[in-house]
Amino acid sequence: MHLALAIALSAALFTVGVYGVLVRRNAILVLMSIELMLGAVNLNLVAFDLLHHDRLRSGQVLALFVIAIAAAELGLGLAIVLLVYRNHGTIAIDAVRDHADRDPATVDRAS
Amino acid sequence: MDHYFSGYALVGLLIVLGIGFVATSFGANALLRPSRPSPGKQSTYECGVEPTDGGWAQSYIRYYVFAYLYVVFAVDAVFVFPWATILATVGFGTATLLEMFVFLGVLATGICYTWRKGVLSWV
Amino acid sequence: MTGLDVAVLGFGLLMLAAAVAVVTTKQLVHAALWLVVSFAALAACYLLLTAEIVAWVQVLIYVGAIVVLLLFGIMLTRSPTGPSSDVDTRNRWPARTVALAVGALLASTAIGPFWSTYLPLSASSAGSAKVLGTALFRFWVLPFELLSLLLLAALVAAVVLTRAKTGRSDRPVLARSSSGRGPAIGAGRR
Amino acid sequence: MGRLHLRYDMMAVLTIGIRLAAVLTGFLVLPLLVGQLEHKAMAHMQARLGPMEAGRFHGWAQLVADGVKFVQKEHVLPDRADRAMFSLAPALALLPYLVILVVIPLGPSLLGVDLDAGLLFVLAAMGVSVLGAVMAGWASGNKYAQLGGMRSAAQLMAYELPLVLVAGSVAMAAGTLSLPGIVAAWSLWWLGWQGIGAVVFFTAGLAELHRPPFDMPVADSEIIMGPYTEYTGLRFAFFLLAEYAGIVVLCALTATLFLGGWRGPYEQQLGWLWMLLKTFALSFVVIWMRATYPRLRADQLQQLAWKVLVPLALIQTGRDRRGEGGGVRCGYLGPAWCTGC
Repeated sequence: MHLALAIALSAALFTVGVYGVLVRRNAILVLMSIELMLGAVNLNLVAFDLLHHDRLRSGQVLALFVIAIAAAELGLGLAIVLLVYRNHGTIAIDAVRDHADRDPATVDRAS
Repeated sequence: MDHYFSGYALVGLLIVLGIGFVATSFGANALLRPSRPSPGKQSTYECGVEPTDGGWAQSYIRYYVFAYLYVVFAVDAVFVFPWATILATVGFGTATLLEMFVFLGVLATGICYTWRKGVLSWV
Repeated sequence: MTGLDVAVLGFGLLMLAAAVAVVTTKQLVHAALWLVVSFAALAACYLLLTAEIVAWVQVLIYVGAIVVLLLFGIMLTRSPTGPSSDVDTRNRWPARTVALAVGALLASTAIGPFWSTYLPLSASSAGSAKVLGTALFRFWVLPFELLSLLLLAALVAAVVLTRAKTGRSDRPVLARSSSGRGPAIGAGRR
Repeated sequence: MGRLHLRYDMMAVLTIGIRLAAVLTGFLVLPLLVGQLEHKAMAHMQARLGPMEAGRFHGWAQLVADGVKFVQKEHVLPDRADRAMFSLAPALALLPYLVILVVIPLGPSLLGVDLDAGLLFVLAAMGVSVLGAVMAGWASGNKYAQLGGMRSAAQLMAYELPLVLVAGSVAMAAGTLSLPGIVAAWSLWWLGWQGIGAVVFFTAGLAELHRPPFDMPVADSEIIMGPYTEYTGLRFAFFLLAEYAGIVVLCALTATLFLGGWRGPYEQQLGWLWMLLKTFALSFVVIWMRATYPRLRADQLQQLAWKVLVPLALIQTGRDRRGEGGGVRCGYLGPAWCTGC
């Protein structure tokens, strides 16, 4: 099959993921969009692995590692999101501004 | 090449067939069944009592901890499979075995940690 | 275009459509389920690319574990059953512009050099368990062991994070839950 | 030449058709047999007769009659339900089991398809089916259903791990992930060697199917059938069918992985019979468990999984240091320490 097809699909999926990360307010939806981006990366890795056929099978092995690390990352991210929800009552990422760089005198909109 | 693709083509066909089966039976169901909706029938079932505040129930975070435990371990468990298929081949022996044991040992440490922390005993 | 191209294109378009649904739907749970569809289609693409093990690991980890984790997260943060209006920020157009720019950049840099490259998918065992196992345990042993340490660290972190709230209930953190609905997490004793 | 090709293609299409038809038939018939066995065996264990009327002879047609009844029942869609998800969840719960059946071998060549990654495929598909219960629970818009959905998800996550680990242990013993390959590599002493694994696999599988004593997610006396509370008619029947298809799949898998599948006396001719006998014997154990043990509590469920089954599975995987077949079979710290480097 044509390699360009896989690359194009991967680029498109990455684009969708970037859009999701930028536009979503809910932290869980942002995490999902990040997963989409990682999926796009994996597709590229696998496609190029089949192109190069090196002894290390780098592409596919890296794809496995990415899946594993993404799982750990997402779980931890969600744990943090749950803590944020407990402390702030919301997981809208633009409402949680505790660490924002601004004048401490302004109104605390975090909670 | 042939075997690989024809095998998965068969699986794909079976999935299509299964979807067809489900669609047919839902279709037959739609033709054969009566349809007499009424507000009482369509309200949420709560053992005959009037349903109260929404269809939402609070859940324990504990579920999340267990779920995450699973995710972490499932991620390693998948590495057992490639390992399993090559252990008997020439060139992989004790060293590969020990590598896996180190890997599993680190994870066993993880489960011991959660055990000690009392996470594994519910509430 | 061969049959394989058509199949990859078909599953790829399904994957993209589902991904678009993930980032546009107003209902959180629907987003999680569209994510399932998207990743299932992605796994089908891997299968067609003969990366068998990666495909099934993807299904096992993402569909079986990660999506359930996401659903737990959604349910624990008290998401409404129906559509909610505040899932998106207002900067939809800037986001679209940036995303399209990123996509255009990726496409122009990555597709160009490989425009006419043809993937030889002749070796059906290119992604079998034996091949991957051989590579993993011959060349990737150290990353593999480091992965176990990373997972251990992640596990400890998650335990610490989630146990923080099951401790004393007079902690200031808990008192700040101001929405009048009480602490939602670990709130079995409400 | 061209005609020869055509005939070859015809043969291929015919073979594929026969295989698909056989898998679908097995999928529709075997769960009914298990269901009928459950009706009758449990009735006799409880000093009852069970169904006696339908089909005249000992009520053999009871489940057919049930099916006919279910098809004619109204599909009640609760107001609060999420329509599309509510309607599709039963299909998602059912279809994975159909798909799994295609890789389970009745004999050396008597199977749908021999996938190189068969075992991993089976485990992945089993994980998908639980999503059906979670979806059903959430889409019903009912507190009990949602609780049940959460419980089934938590239960899946607790029990999938031991399942995956001991499956890995078998794969290691056989040196392959293909199910016919595993049966071919099987020999009698695996019964002792992989014995712990067999028990862990079977128990964890029961928990994944929500069979008693692991039926807390669907406890009818507690949360009124859990995720299936709001379901009626055919869609409810689909969940039931999924449960029994799940029993068939679990028992067939246990037989394949741990009990040697088609292996037995006269395996050339009677292999399929041994496989079916083993599957039904295990199904009987599943039914027996239902009639014997009381339901486990949530904490007992999780503790059994994490404090008993997971360590046992780890031990089983650890015990596997001596495999069969060629290659380097040195002991753990033996003198051949260098061979692998």
